Amino acid sequence: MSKLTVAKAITAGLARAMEENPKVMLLGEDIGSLGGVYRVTEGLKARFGAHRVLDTPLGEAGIVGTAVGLAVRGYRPVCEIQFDGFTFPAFNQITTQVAKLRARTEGRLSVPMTIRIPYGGVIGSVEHHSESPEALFAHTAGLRILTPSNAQDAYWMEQQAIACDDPVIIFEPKRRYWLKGEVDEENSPGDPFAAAVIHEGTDATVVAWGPMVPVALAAAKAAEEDGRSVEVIDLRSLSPIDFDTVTASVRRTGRLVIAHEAPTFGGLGGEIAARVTERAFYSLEAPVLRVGAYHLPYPPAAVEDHYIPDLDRVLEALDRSFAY
Amino acid sequence: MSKLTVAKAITAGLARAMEENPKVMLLGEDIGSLGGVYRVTEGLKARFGAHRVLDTPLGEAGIVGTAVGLAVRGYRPVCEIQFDGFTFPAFNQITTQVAKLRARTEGRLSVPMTIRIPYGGVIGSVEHHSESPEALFAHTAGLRILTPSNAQDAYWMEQQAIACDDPVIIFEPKRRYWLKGEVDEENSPGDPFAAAVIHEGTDATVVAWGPMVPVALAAAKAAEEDGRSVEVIDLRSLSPIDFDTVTASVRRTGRLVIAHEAPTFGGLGGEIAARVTERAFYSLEAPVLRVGAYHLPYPPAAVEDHYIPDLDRVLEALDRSFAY
Amino acid sequence: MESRSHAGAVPSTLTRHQLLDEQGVVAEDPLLSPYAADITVEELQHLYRSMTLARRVDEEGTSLQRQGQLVLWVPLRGQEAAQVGSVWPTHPSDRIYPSYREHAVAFERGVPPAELMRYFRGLSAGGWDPEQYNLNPYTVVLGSQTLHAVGYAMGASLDRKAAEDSGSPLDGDPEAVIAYFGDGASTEGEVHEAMVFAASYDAPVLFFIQNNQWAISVPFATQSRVPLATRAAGYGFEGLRVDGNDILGVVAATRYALEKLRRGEGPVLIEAETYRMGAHTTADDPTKYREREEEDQWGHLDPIERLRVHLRTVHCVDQAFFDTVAAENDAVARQMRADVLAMSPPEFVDRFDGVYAEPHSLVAAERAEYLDYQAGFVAQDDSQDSDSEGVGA
Amino acid sequence: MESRSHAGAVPSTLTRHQLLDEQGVVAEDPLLSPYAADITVEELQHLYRSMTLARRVDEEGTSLQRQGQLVLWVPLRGQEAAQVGSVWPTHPSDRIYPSYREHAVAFERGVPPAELMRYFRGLSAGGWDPEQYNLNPYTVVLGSQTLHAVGYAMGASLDRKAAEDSGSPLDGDPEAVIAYFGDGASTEGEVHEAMVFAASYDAPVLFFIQNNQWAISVPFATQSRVPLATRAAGYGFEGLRVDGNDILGVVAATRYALEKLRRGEGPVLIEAETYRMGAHTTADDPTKYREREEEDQWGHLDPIERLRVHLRTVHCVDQAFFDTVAAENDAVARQMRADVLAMSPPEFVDRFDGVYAEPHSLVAAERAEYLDYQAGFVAQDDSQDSDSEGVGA
Ligand SMILES: Cc1ncc(C[n+]2csc(CCOP(=O)(O)OP(=O)(O)O)c2C)c(N)n1
Ligand SMILES: Cc1ncc(C[n+]2csc(CCOP(=O)(O)OP(=O)(O)O)c2C)c(N)n1
Ligand SMILES: [Mg+2]
Ligand SMILES: [Mg+2]
Repeated sequence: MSKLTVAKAITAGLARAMEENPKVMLLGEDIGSLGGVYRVTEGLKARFGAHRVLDTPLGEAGIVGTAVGLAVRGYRPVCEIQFDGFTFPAFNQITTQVAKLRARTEGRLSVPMTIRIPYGGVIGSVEHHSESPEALFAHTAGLRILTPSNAQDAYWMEQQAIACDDPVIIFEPKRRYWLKGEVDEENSPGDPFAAAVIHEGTDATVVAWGPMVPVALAAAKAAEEDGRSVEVIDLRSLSPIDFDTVTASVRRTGRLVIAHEAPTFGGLGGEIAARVTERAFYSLEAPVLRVGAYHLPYPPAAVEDHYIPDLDRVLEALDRSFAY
Repeated sequence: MSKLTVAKAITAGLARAMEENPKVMLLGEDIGSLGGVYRVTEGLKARFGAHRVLDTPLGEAGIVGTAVGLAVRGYRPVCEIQFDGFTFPAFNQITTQVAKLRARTEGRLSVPMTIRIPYGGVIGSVEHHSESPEALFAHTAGLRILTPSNAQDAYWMEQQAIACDDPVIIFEPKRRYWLKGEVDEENSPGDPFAAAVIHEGTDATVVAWGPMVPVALAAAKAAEEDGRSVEVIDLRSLSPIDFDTVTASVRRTGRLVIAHEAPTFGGLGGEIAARVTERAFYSLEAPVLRVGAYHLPYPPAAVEDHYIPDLDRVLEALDRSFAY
Repeated sequence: MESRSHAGAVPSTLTRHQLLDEQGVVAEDPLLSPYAADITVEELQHLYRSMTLARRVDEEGTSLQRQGQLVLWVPLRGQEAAQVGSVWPTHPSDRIYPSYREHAVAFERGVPPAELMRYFRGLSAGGWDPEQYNLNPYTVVLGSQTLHAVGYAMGASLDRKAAEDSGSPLDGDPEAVIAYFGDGASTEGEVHEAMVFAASYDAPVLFFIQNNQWAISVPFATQSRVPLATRAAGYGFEGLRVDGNDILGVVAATRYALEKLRRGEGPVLIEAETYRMGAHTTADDPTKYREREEEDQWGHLDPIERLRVHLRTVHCVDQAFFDTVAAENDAVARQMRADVLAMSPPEFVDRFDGVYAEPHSLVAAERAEYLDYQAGFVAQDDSQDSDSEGVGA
Repeated sequence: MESRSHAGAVPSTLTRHQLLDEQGVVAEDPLLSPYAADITVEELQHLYRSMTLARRVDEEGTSLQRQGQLVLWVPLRGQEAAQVGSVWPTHPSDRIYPSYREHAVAFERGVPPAELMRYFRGLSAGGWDPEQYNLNPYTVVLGSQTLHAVGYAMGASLDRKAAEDSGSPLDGDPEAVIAYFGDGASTEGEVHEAMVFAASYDAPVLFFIQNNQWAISVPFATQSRVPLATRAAGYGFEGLRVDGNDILGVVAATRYALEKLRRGEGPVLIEAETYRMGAHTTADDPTKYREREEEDQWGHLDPIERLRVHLRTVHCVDQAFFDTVAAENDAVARQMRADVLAMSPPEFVDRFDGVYAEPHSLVAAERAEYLDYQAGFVAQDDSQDSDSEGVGA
């Protein structure tokens, strides 16, 4: 057991995966000598060598596309996309190649690769550095998507993603990189594709993931002061989504609020709302409510707090839910 | 009034837009001498000249990216992406540039451009020629998305999209290109961003768009024979979505089935289900049900009919809805 | 905006290599001649056999498609020398990344013609076993496979280096990788990134461009002002321009490139200038965009005819050989046709197994739903004899 | 897998042009000298003023960021000659597409320093009015702006042609467009497509690469084996390699290129070899990836110092001039600082108006929701004096 920040837990997870399997290698812009713009890969090039930590030329399609070839060759490449907003030059490779190569070959070729994408906002940066594009990948079959919210998950999910024979995208909650937590290096938290009830409650359920999980927890605590018992689920996996856990909770509480940083319209909240409503229709006391960003491009830093849902917006949604 | 196929209605719509505004120009692969692989732009190069109908080099980012510059320069470029599955090399331009340039400049630069994407399946083709990626664009603010289901809309939407000062993606239902219908060249059908109730009913609502509209209509007719009165809404605009029309219908019918060709998971059906459930919660007799493709890459032609929802799957969903 | 004459163009200074000229006569080429010097007449006969077989199967493909037995066919006529000549010098251990028109490449790697047809009959998006033939499936998104080829080649280098470092160097020639693509695909952004990465990592990859002058209806002049081989220098590696209808020239250029790759000197680009003599696909109508004269002109440059004349006149191969080959090819084509017609459609339910390697809750749930739904139909059919049996079939 | 020495590399044969050498002495260059011959001492003084102003504001930017007054600052130190020298020869009617480090370009186009700072203070994603200065906003997604520049240039050609065809040709020089980008961005796929399209349509666009040797921590050697100007020939247009710390060389190369563009001869590429003397951004720490020696070495090649020596020794400009300029620059920087500190944050609600040009039902609904929600807080604050006032502020 050690206390690590989310960032350092990822570093440790990557290091362990590289230690245990010589085929694991990292590719990305500035991940080597610099250790990544967030220092998440710090020390790994020195430790594992330049042939396993590649400071690549600048080209996201190049990073992801060569990783496809490396994966087919027997490597376990881990790509870093420097920021969420720079994923799109690789979108074709991810959507038409990474996701589809296995199905194209009827299972004969696997693409065991990992794509790490630091995501989300409220970091006071400039355009393209604060986005939450997870819904744009979840819709595509062939991919898996994980997003840790704490150091323990961060440490293990990297390793689980790398060990997985399918391509996995890990959306890393960059504004939580400095959040500290206990990491148990002995016992893995189990199935990474299962959601976790991280706070039990009886009156309503809040589903969140990645950077929004601490906000959801804070909302549950604040609601408690008002005498409301709110259950919080950390979704952890965005593709597939563990609908069983969410549905079971909502069957008990009768109310669901989903909070994410991505714009509400077309976001994953819609998928969750639709499926849970279908599966728990007779248990719902109120419609599933979603709290997300507005249908606007991510705004300049000075006003980003108005854009990304905060504690108050989650509480307000809970109030609306209770009002039904 | 003339009777035209959807494809020829698009040709006529483009021709009229080009006639009325010398700044309208077309860019795409094979759209000139060949007239496009579906002959949708047939004759336009001969009629308007090679400087207004550009047979471009092969590069979707190039087509869309140069169109951004042309649009800022005062042109009204209309880009053709040859098939749905080849949109992704342009994804970065569409998502980070086309959609955001106006917001980036606080409204100082507009990007009045149109992107035509023939989409959808059941055409017996090979990989990447049959996809329905509309949800991947709807989530991004700054874009508008239209999809005609008939010749009349096809004729007018092209012109309305071109006239619009915002970037508009038109998803053209390629398997309906040969569907004939009346086109009224005098009277525009009005707001392209409004949904249309195309078949009235009282017991349930079916929402569909593009190529699925005829399927939804057939379902309504089949249901009628079973004594069920089903209202059919052609959504027409996928961004924004006309939730008022859908909600009003569902408030009357109490039941909603959404049918689309795209995979259900992460598709636009989720957004519609979530929002309509929120707005018509007390009117719903059953959960909103979605009928879409499976969470699989588009399969080979021999089995595509199992993948894309057909009449029977819509009817089965209606049955399930009525069973609540 | 036509794009033909460019006042400011900087012309390319690249040599166009050729060994077997239009009359079937061997010419001298300082760079390439040594690489074709040892080709035996038996080998030439093999190359002839491969080229004609590909053409014969190609014809059968078009015919099958016309008869509604294929969803699409992509003719390769005219490109037999470029394809056979570039793949023949490879080792089985070399990995090949085709685009979608490289049927002759696939056959030369051992893929049975009928197996390839699974793709064009709409039964499979892959077709053959990539590991068995060391041949990636066709990639339709233009240029995307070039990056995979570079990554695979990087992996091959890494493997070799790891083996050396561990004191047990690998036996045999270092592996090479070929990435095939067309003149049209060459302008896609991903191809650029492939070249950048390959140059940066000295990846043993041969970028083999079949410049068949057309990208559907887009003429080469729209794509580039200069031969595509010129581009290689911009990345700091070698580019060769070769007559792609000259089987000897293509073999020699490929051998030259493969040697270089195997020496660890990084990527090479070959542009084989050839011509797509047929339609882009069976859905295409080339009369819409190109002149008969052009087709005729290239018709005189037919790669097979050239080799035939060479075999006859220089090596005195007699008619019996050509007749035998034609008969053999006919037999292969007939067998292929029979095999294709006998193919049974795949089961849709199997699609649920191909997409993920590991268990997946959503796919499992949808699979169960699908089976339930199908079972519902069977039940209904049984009881009501309804006409919905054909659903999705 | 380091990527430095390449056995198979084909070296570039491009000349590196230089007019003003490291000692401030003017050398002869057959191609470029004529393009700098008529530059007056007053013009040189103007260039000096622009370069030093940019550097002074740059320093103020770093200082403001350190004090928490900017969310980020992107230093340009070292690149003043490349930037000023390339933009100074443009006409106001030429459209400029910068990347994100071209502050000197922006100032030279007339953008007041404080207006540029709106971007770095996190108040705006654009900053200035693109139409007023004929200067596109900064583009952060590497290379994306190159395509916009090409499209804009195509539009300029089309306009000119349309005017000619209609019998009323446009007055004045044909417009030119400059697309700025870096050595790092050059490897992105979109830049390739930009070059392909530009070559195909003879777009009057100058691809101006500031090769400052680094892309954050990625050294140029990882990006390319050869100078980037070498690439142009692969597209059939001209590429010039110029000492980017030599203001005369940059001016001359740019003039040469602009003339060519205006003659309708299509794109030109200039690679200006320079050095990012500071950090990539204020969030960066270059000591992690580069040696002090390298920085010192380039320190001796400082573009401003070189021009200063030239002005002093060749043109006998006296110290008073330099002192005056320094004082003026200080005043501008002070004013800029004051203006920045006085800026009020934007209203979030205005964001709802910027995204679409025409009415949009969802944005209208969300705008109303947002206002309602805010109103709810105000009401709550009034009645309960709660501490949630700061929400989202
Ligand atoms: C990214 C992408 N865009 C468009 C297409 C549609 N398309 C298929 S083949 C083709 C022409 C390709 O030409 P070329 O690369 O020269 O190869 P050839 O067909 O001549 O062998 C086009 C445009 C595609 N497959 N992928
Ligand atoms: C598509 C994309 N990928 C990654 C980044 C992150 N990034 C910002 S600047 C930079 C380095 C760019 O180097 P270069 O083009 O040489 O310009 P310079 O910063 O040296 O001026 C990187 C990788 C980005 N902005 N866009
Ligand atoms: Mg071609
Ligand atoms: Mg740089």
